[in-house]
Amino acid sequence: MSDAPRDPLAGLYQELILEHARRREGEGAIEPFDAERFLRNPTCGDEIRLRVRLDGDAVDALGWEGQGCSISQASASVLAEQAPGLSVAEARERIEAMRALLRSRGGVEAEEALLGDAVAFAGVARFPMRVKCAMLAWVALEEALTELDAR
Amino acid sequence: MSDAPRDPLAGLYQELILEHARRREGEGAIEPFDAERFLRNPTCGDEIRLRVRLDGDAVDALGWEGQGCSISQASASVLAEQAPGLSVAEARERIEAMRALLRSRGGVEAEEALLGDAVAFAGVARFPMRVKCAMLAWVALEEALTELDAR
Amino acid sequence: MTTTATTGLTEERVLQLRADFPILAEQPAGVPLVYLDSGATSQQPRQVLEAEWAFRTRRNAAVHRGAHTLAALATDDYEVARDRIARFVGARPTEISWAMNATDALNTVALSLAAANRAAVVDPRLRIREGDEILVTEAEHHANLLPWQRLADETGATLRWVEVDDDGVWTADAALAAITERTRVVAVAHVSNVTGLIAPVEQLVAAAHEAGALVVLDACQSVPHRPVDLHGLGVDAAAFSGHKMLGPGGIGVLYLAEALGAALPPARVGGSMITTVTMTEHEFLPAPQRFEAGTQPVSAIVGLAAAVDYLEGVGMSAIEAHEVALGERLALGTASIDGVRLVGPRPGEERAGLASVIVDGVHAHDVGQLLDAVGIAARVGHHCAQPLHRRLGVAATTRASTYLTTTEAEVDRFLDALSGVRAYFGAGR
Amino acid sequence: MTTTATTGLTEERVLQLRADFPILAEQPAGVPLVYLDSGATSQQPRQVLEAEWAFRTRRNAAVHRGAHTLAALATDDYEVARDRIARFVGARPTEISWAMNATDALNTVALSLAAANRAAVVDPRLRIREGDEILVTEAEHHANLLPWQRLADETGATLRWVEVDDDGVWTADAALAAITERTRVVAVAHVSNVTGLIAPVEQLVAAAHEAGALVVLDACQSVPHRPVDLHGLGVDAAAFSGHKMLGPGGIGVLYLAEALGAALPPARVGGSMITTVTMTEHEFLPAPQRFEAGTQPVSAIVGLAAAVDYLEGVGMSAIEAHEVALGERLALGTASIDGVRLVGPRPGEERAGLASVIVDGVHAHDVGQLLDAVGIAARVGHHCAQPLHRRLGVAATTRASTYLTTTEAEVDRFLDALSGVRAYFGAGR
Ligand SMILES: Cc1ncc(COP(=O)(O)O)c(C=O)c1O
Ligand SMILES: Cc1ncc(COP(=O)(O)O)c(C=O)c1O
Repeated sequence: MSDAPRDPLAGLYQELILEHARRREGEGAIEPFDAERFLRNPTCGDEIRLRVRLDGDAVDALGWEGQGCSISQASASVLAEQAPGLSVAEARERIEAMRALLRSRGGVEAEEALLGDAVAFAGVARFPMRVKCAMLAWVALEEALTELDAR
Repeated sequence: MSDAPRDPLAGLYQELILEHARRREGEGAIEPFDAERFLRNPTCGDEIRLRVRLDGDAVDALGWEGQGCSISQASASVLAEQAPGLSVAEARERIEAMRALLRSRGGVEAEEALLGDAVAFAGVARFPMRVKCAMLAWVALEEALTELDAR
Repeated sequence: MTTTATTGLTEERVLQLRADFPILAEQPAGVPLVYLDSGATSQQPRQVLEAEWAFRTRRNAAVHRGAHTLAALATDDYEVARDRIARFVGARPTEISWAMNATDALNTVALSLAAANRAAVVDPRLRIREGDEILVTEAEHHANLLPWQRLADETGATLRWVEVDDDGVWTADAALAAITERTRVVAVAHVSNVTGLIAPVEQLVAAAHEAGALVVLDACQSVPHRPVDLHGLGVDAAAFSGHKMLGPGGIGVLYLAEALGAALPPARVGGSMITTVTMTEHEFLPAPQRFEAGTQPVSAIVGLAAAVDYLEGVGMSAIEAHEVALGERLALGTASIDGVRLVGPRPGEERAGLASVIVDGVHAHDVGQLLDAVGIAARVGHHCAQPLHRRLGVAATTRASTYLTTTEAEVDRFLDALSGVRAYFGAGR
Repeated sequence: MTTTATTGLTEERVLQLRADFPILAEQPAGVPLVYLDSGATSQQPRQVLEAEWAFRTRRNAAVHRGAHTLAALATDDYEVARDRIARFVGARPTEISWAMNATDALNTVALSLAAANRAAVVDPRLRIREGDEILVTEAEHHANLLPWQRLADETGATLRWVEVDDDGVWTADAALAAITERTRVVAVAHVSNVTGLIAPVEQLVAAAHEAGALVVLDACQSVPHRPVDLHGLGVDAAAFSGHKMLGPGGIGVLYLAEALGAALPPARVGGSMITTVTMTEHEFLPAPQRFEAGTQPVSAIVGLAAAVDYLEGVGMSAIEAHEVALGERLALGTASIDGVRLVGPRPGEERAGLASVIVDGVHAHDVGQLLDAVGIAARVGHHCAQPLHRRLGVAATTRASTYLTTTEAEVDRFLDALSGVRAYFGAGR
């Protein structure tokens, strides 16, 4: 706990995160779509509007618009890259794994196989104030899927 | 300051005060009267309704009704005993002397000549919370006289 | 007589606890202090002061919305404290928000209900109209009376009250009979700060909810002194003050049951409780943040959490048993002094650990002065319950209130001093 | 560049002062702390903590209406503290009452005005009707915006605002032009917490009073940092927070000029602020007690008085000069970094000791994170001023705010770190 690393930011802003924050994979409002969620992190003002389209039981397309810190934007980008093609159940499993990773405070070994590039966010776990940023898009997708389940 | 007396109440409840608190000199609503004041000490709830009648420039009669601690009742009684016969200026002077005595925190020598029995209240000066009790009737008379002056 | 040793606190334990309270070693009146005024404000153990000192010298920062580490640490402490305090009263953290004191918390409920009723669309659960009734008791503290007088005024509702008898006591039957379909709010003290009467909260809640009324509990004199489970009681709102439960001043706690917290508009508006603000509009966060406008008393909240830790370390049931025994000792003792009239439940009847008395022929302020002269800090006055005192036929009473640090010997010193009061002032001569 | 040595504080003096602040020696992020977040909450010197500790361990009791010595001592400390704080801002003690924070104090004014306007007979000085106007600026903190939005809503008045330019700055001319005979309230921040702009209060007061309007001053960012004479300024009400001026949290100060204090009904009702209470009616004490329902944060008030002593010991003019120099250093320094946009007055123009900036291509939260990594605690976000940020075209800015303990070296470390931000995040690539 008191072993402060020499560069406390090492591990937070992985090159992959910065790169995704610039790339903004999946940015844009897809048409048509099955569900849309607008989420806002009132603490810091990060916002996302996320749309998802299903093809049977699988995610067909995912698009988002939003603004916020590089963590929140990169995590939306990574999600948009990964989600298409996953079954709804697989998507939920991945969201859960992401949540576990982020909440671990560094204690959980990242499930690289399951999370792919998203393991780059492992470093966020040591910065509790940023966990909500990294989860924002993922929670938006989770809520959208729940809404679709309820239909 | 730190020299706590052995009986900290010595000096507060002089026998004369307890005696006046029982005697309640001047209690009652005089008729006719020139001015009336109702005063209340919100801190402790002491109340007094005081009436005064003048004869030319002198206090002719003073009557009061009220309830409160022995200090406030005794001081009304002492005032009622002393006031009749005083000129308005003399009454004001005596009220001022009483105020000086009570606010002195023990530092001022009581003007016995001027205050008569009221010097019994000298001990109150060491109990700042009780000063208002001891002044209640006197302030009521002061305000009544001011009201008459203004007419 | 009940002995405190079995289920309460042993004398040894009490003496041990007293060592944690620096002020109890003071001699403000030049003699050892017998502090019997915890009902007004309690004293603070070292542990509370140290928790605050540590927070302020190591982790102090504005909470939430801070990106820097210090702000993260402060936020952590703040939310951990909320969890801690919520758990203490059997509530969810989201049901707990902060106020300046209990008075403020009770005002918030009444002001928010007034605001809800001025809205274009009124939530039917919150609706209060002309002909509706707000029910209190004649024994309420002004803090749990004036806000309801004002709400009644503003909404056109009628304020009704359960009357007390010559001892200042009201009955469950009378209260239950007063709850009708017109009742919209029942606001009552869990424990009276003057009589020590304990309200039959479960019965009131059942009847009030049956009638569709909200129950607001003034828990100022219960939460500090006995185990309280707000979910178990089922009240809709509750208020208590940190300074009466070993905590610092400047922190009141407002409990709003989830449903009510979601429905009530906030009384205060400003920063940290909004989502979006434009020059013409604003939207609120959900509870509890909605009720927390501006910078909250974080250090006091941390101190209150430490107070809760301390209380639970001792054990609330043990504290309750200890004080109930002392309350009975006070009741029995005062009732047996000639010319002293005990207010509230009779000896042998249920009462909290306090007693108020009327000394025939001696004004309460004179009683208090004489007690103070021998080091006893008791409270004299109307205890912010003028209607009750008017009913009792006096302007003021003298109250001794106990806490976990009070010893039997202190109660006996009070009883002893009280016995001498009438003689000193020559009452009855 | 202005040197702080002549009229402000020498470096030696600042280092000496820093030794009084235990938290400044902490390393929350694992590196020495550079605390540039006093605008959100300030840190407390030992002297404040010790004053509170002494009060709580030696003189703590419920104030007023107590007959015992401890209560008399506590009451003494309480009223002496009120005198002290009143004198600090050039007010009479009877014009000072307490709140939970400045937000609460501002809400009290607005809520009380709303209540006054619901009364059967409305004091003409307080009357606000449809067609009347309440004037604020586009740069206000939410605490000085939302209460007025709500008051406008409730009274049917129109909320008007003075617009800011691309830098977030408004002018005296625009403000004066916006004051008309319809204006009933002008509510404005003395110093902006985002831009550091200093309001032309005397001019506004003259124009507002000419128009028959009240002036409410949000003094949160002025009273802690520069000499403020409320009587001299002539405002009708003012609010500030203890936690921004070396004092503890949980204490806000409400100034109500004598005439307004006498006319306004209280927002909160309860104990200790009444004369007579029956089951159907209540009468209030005069100000300031009328505005102090329930147990006040006495220890925090005592702590705030100690903070005021500390500030005056250093000298408010010296503090002002010190911070103005640091503010100028911040303005000059940030304005000369490529891709960094300074908000508020331009370098060389009058500004308080703070600066907010926008870093092109990097979100403020990322800026804050990088600063934190090198030990700099700055604030990022909308600083409770969303409308201003919307006008600036960003969701968030990064703010560095100074105080009497801030050194030039700290400002330089901030400027240095800020220079590296865009490169780190690859902005502009
Ligand atoms: C200009 C201004 N007004 C009002 C406030 C609100 O102060 P508080 O949060 O102490 O109520 C602040 C501080 O955040 C401020 O800077
Ligand atoms: C029963 C009761 N209700 C309300 C209050 C008011 O509490 P506070 O002064 O902390 O707001 C008190 C304490 O004085 C009390 O005893």
